[in-house]
Amino acid sequence: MKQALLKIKSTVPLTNDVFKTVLEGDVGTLKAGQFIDIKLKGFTLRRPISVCDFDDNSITIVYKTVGEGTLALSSLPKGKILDVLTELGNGYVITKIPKNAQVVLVGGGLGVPPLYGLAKNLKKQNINFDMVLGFNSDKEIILYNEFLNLGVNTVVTTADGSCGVKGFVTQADLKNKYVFACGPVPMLKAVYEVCADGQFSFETRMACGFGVCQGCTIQTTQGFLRVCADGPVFTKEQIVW
Amino acid sequence: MKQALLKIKSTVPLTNDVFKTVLEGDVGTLKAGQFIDIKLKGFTLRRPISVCDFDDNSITIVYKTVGEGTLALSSLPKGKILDVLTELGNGYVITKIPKNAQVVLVGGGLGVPPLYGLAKNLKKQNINFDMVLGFNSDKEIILYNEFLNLGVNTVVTTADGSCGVKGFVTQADLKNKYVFACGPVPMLKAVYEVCADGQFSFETRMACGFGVCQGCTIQTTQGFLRVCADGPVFTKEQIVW
Amino acid sequence: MVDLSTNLSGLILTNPIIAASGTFGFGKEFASFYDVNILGSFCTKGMTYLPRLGNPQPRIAECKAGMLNSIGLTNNGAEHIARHEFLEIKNYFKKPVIANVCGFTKEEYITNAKLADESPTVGLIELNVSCPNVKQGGIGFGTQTNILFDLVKAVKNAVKKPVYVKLTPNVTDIKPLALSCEDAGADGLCLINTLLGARIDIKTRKFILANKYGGYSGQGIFPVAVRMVNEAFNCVKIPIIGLGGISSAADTLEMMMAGARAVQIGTANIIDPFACKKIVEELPILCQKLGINKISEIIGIAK
Amino acid sequence: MVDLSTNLSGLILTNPIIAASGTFGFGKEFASFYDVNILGSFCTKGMTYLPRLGNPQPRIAECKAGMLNSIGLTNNGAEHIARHEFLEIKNYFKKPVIANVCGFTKEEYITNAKLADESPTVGLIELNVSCPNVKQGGIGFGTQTNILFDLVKAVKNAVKKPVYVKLTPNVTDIKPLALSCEDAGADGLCLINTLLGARIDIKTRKFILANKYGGYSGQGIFPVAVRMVNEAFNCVKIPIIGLGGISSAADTLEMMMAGARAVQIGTANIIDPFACKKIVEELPILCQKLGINKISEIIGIAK
Ligand SMILES: Cc1cc2nc3c(=O)[nH]c(=O)nc-3n(C[C@H](O)[C@H](O)[C@H](O)COP(=O)(O)OP(=O)(O)OC[C@H]3O[C@@H](n4cnc5c(N)ncnc54)[C@H](O)[C@@H]3O)c2cc1C
Ligand SMILES: Cc1cc2nc3c(=O)[nH]c(=O)nc-3n(C[C@H](O)[C@H](O)[C@H](O)COP(=O)(O)OP(=O)(O)OC[C@H]3O[C@@H](n4cnc5c(N)ncnc54)[C@H](O)[C@@H]3O)c2cc1C
Ligand SMILES: Cc1cc2nc3c(=O)[nH]c(=O)nc-3n(C[C@H](O)[C@H](O)[C@H](O)COP(=O)(O)O)c2cc1C
Ligand SMILES: Cc1cc2nc3c(=O)[nH]c(=O)nc-3n(C[C@H](O)[C@H](O)[C@H](O)COP(=O)(O)O)c2cc1C
Ligand code: FES
Ligand code: FES
Repeated sequence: MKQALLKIKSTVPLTNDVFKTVLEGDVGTLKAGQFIDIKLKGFTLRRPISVCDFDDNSITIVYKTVGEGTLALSSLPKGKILDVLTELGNGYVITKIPKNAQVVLVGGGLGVPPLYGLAKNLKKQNINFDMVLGFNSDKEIILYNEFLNLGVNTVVTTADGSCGVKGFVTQADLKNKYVFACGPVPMLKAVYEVCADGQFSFETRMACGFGVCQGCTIQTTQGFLRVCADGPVFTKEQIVW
Repeated sequence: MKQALLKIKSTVPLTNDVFKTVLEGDVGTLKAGQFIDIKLKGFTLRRPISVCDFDDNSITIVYKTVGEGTLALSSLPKGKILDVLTELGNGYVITKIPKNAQVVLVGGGLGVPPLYGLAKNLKKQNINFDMVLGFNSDKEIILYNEFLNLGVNTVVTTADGSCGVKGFVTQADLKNKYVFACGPVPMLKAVYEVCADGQFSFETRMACGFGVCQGCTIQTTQGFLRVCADGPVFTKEQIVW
Repeated sequence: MVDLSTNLSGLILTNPIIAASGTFGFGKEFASFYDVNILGSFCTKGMTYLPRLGNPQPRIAECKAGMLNSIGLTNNGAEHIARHEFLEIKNYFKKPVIANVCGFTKEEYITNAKLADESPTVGLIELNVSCPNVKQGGIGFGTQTNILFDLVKAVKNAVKKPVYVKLTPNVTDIKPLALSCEDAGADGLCLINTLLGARIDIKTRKFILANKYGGYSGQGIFPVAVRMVNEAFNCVKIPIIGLGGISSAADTLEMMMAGARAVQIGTANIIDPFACKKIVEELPILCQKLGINKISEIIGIAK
Repeated sequence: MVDLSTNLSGLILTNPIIAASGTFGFGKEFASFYDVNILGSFCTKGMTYLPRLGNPQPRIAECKAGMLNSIGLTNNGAEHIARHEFLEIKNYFKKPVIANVCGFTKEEYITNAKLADESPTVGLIELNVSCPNVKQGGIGFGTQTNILFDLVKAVKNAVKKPVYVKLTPNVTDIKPLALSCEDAGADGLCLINTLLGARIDIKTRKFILANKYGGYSGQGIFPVAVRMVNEAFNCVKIPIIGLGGISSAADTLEMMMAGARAVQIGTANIIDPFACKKIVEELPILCQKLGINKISEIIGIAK
C-alpha cells in the first residue's frame, strides 16, 4: 500500500468503450488480483481499477468508460502524471490451490483483465489451467489473443452466440474445478454454485480504497470484511451471498 | 455586455505582485472605466478586473495578486483561452465634463490602471488634464512611464515619500477641479471632500457582474444602484457615503 | 421528439427549466444574452411592500462549491415592481412568470401576493418564507408549522393564481412543514432555498459578509436538495419544484427523479449567463440517450 | 516558532489537527503511510455495544464537492474494540486518542463510554449523537434538547474523562442543543457531523445508496460548518472542536477563527491519505505568514 506518481505511457482502445492504459513509475510490488486507486482532476473520489499486467516499473490497466471518471481517464494525454494509490487489496493466492486440483480461470466482461496477470504467473510457476472468458457479444471480446499468446487453452462464450460457445461461462464444465473467478455478481454466483472451490474477486463502491472508511465492508463467514483491504479476492468458504 | 473567449497574448510583471495581461479576441466595444469578468478554472465566481487599455481586438488589464484567483490568472500560460464577460459597467462619460473645467485624473494604487484608457481618450479628444498618481512607496509605482509617454503632466505621491511628493493624492490641489478618481475608498472620500465635481469609480464584492443578483447594490442619491451595471463609475452627486 | 412539457397546477411549461428568484433579476439582462423565451419560465426577484436596499456591503462571499449571499431582499417595492418591472417583462418574455413574494407580516404577504395576482405577467405565485437574510419575518414564517399554515391559508384565500411555497432547508424535519402547506391549500412547494453558511477572511480575521452569515447556494448544496425534495415528495401530493445546486441537464433529471415536477436554476446563471440556455438545449438530447420520451414520466421515479 | 498547542479540557494537543471518526479507521492504515504521531490526535470509528455490519451495499456515493456515506456504524463492538483495537493503537500512536462512542439506548451509551473511559489509550470521549445512518438511536438523541440533556448528564456521571458531544447540523437551531449539552455538564462540543443528502443514478433510476439517504461530507459542507461552529461559540463557554469539509491549513485557521479550539479532518483523509500530514506541515508556515504566533489566540477571533 503506497502512493505513487505514475506517468501515462500509452492509452489504446480495445473496443468501442474499453481502453488499455499503461502507467509507468514506482509502481511498488504487485500481485495479480490487486488494484490501484486513481485520483482524477475534478472528481472527489478515486477510481479503483484492477491491475491487468505489471512489471517492476509499469502497470497495465484495462477499463470500460462507464461514466465521467473513466471517460476522463481514457482521454488523458500520454505523459500526464497521475496520483495513484498502489499495492491495494490482497490479490490471488496461488499457494492456496490444493494439490492435484484442476484449475480454471473464469472471467466475465471487465472481469477478464485481472486474470491476465494471474495467468502469466501460473504459467511461470508451471501450474496447468484452462481459461473461460465470457462476453455479451463478439464486439466486446478483449484480451483473447493475449491469452492465446500465453499458450493457454482458452474458451470464449458469448451471450448472443456471435463468437465461441453460445451462453454464459457456466457452459464450461466447472464441476470439481478450482476456479479463479472475476466478473459481474450473477456470474460469480453461478460459478460458485457449480465449482468445487476457488477464489472470487468482488467489487463494491469504495470511498478510500485502503481500508479506513468501511464503505466497502460486506458480510463474510469470517465476519465483516472490507472488500478493499481484506479482499477484493475472497475464498469460496468466506463468501456469504 | 457580451461573453467572449479571449486568448492570453502576454503576461508581464510590473512589480512584485502586480501583473499586466493582454487578452486577444472579440473584445466588443469598450469604454474606459468599464470592466471585464473572468472565469477561472477551479473558482466558482468570476473575477472582475477593470479595463486598462483596449483596441478593437485586445484588452489590457493590470491587476494585483491579492488571492488565489488573481494568482492563478497571473500564472496562466500564453495562448490559454479564457471565458470572459466583457463590456461590463457604464464607464467614464467624457461628455459630462463641464465647459472650462480643470480636469484632474486621480488614481491610487490599483486604481491607476483604469485611468490609462481614459487618459488616452481625453488626449485624443484634445481635452487638457493633469494626473495625480498615489502609491504607498516607490516599489509599487506602476504605469508612470506610460502616462509620461502620453505626454501628460503627471504628479506621483507616495505615502512613505520614497518617490515624488510625500503623502496622499490630496497633496495635489484638487479644489475647484473636475476629477476622475479611482482607488481605495478612503482616497475616494478624501478626493470627494475637496474637489468641485467629478466621476468616481467604485468596487464591491460581486457575484454576477452583469446586474442580476443585487450583490453589489449600494445606496445612492438616485436610489439603490448596482455597482456592476449602473456603475462602477458614479458622479459626485450620486454618491452617498 | 422528447416531450419536455410539465404541468404546474394548470400552468403548462414547454420545458421544466425555470430560472430561480434572485439570480435572474427580471430577466432583462439575460434577454440581452439570449432569447429567454426558450425557458419554461423564470422567477422574479423577491418583492417586499416597501423598497429595500438590503444588507450592508459586502454581501457576497465565494465558496469552493458555491457562494454565500446576504443580499437581504433588495427590491424597489411591490407597487413599483407590479407597475414597472412586470409590465416591462412583456417586451422580452411572452410566457407567464413566477412572482417571488416576500413579507414581514401576514398582511404584507397578502398585499404583495395580490399585486402579483393582478398582474397579467404573472402565472404563479412563489411564496418565499425562507429568506435567511432578513431578521424578522421571512424565515420566521418558514420554520413553524402553525404560523406557516396560517400564512398560506390567508394568502390562498386572497388570490386566484396558484400559490407555491418556497421552503427553507435549515430545519430539522421538512415533512411537517410540507404537510402544513398542503393542508393550508398550497398548490405546490419549491425546495430548497439556501443553506445558512459563513466564511471568514483569515487575513483580515473578519467575516466576509458584513452580515456574518448568508445563504449558501450552488453545486455544494445539490445532495441536500435532492434528499429534501424526495422527502417532501414522499409525504405530500402537491407538485414540487426542485432547486438547489442544479447546473446541468443531468442534475435536472436527477432532481426530477427525486420528485420534482420542474426545476429552478439559480447560482448557475450567475456564474454563466448562458447556463439555462445550455441546459434547455442539452435536456432533450440527454433524455433521448436515456430513453426518456416524456419527461413528466420520470417525476419521483427513483427507487 | 509558532505555538500550535491547544487545550481540550486538560488534554493538551501539540497541534489542533485531529483525524475525524470514521475516516481514519483505528489509525493503523495511516501509520503505514506516515508517522501518525505528528497529529494532535485522532478519533476512532464509532462504536456500538454489539458488532454491526452496518447498512446494505452500496453505501458510498460521490458528489461534486464531497461524498455521501450510509455506512451505519460498522464496527466490531465496544468490548472487542476496547480489548483489541485500543490496545493495538499503542504500537503506532503514543498520544491519547478520542473515542467516538455511539449507542441505541442511554444504557448502551453509558456502557460504551465506560469501556472507553477505562482504556488507557483514550484521552477524551466523543459522544456521537448525530449519526444520520442508523434509524433508532443515534440522531434521535441529537435533535431534542431534553433527551440530549438527559443522555449527556448520565454519561458524564458515569465516566471520568472529558466528554465532548458531537452534534448534527440537520437541525433548525443548533443553539438550544449546544446549551443543553453545556448545562448537562458536557466538557465540549464537536460540530458538525454530516448533512443528510441523496444522489440518484439517472441511468438506473435508483438511489445510489441502498439506504437512499446518507451523510454528506467534504468541502461542500464547509460554509455550513463554519456558521454552526460560530453559532455555538457565541452561546456556550465550553470548547468546540470544529469540523466539516476542512481540507487545508487555511480552512483550519478559518474554522478556528469561527470559534474552534481544535479541528477534525474527515473526508480529506479518504481522498488523500496524506491530507492530515500536509495540513500539519502547512499550518506553522501559514501562521507565520499571517503573523499568528500562538494559534490558541485566534480561537473565535472573527469579527
Ligand atoms: C476493486 C475494483 C476493481 C475494479 N477494476 C476494474 C477494472 O479493472 N476495469 C474496469 O473497467 N472497472 C473496474 N472497476 C470498476 C470501476 O472502478 C468503475 O467502473 C469506475 O469507478 C467508474 O467510474 P466513472 O467515473 O466512470 O463512473 P461513475 O458512475 O460516474 O462513478 C461515480 C462513482 O461511482 C463509483 N463506481 C461506479 N461504478 C462502479 C463500480 N462498478 N464499482 C465500483 N465503483 C463504481 C465510482 O468509482 C465513483 O465513485 C473496479 C472496481 C473495483 C471496486
Ligand atoms: C469593478 C471592479 C474592477 C476591478 N478592477 C481591478 C483591477 O483593475 N485591478 C485589480 O488588481 N483589481 C481589480 N478589482 C479587484 C479584483 O476584482 C480583486 O482583487 C479580485 O477579484 C481578487 O480575487 P482573488 O481570487 O485573487 O482574491 P480572493 O480574496 O481569494 O477572492 C475571493 C472572492 O472575493 C472577491 N474579491 C476579493 N477582493 C475583492 C475586491 N477588492 N473587489 C471585489 N471583489 C473582491 C473575489 O472576486 C472572489 O469572489 C476590481 C474589482 C471590481 C469590483
Ligand atoms: C444572489 C441570490 C439572491 C437570491 N434571492 C432570492 C430571492 O429574492 N427570493 C428567493 O426566494 N430566493 C432567492 N435566492 C435563492 C435562490 O432562488 C435559490 O433558492 C438558491 O440559490 C438555491 O438554488 P441554486 O443553488 O441553484 O442557486 C437567492 C439566491 C442568490 C444566490
Ligand atoms: C465514511 C465516513 C464514516 C463516518 N463515520 C463516523 C462515525 O463512525 N462516527 C462519527 O461521529 N462520525 C462519522 N463520520 C462523520 C465524520 O467524522 C465527520 O463528522 C463528517 O464527515 C464531516 O467532516 P468532513 O467533511 O471533514 O468529512 C463519518 C464520515 C464518513 C465520510
Ligand atoms: S473503501 Fe474504505 S474501507 Fe474499503
Ligand atoms: S454583481 Fe450581481 S448585480 Fe452587480
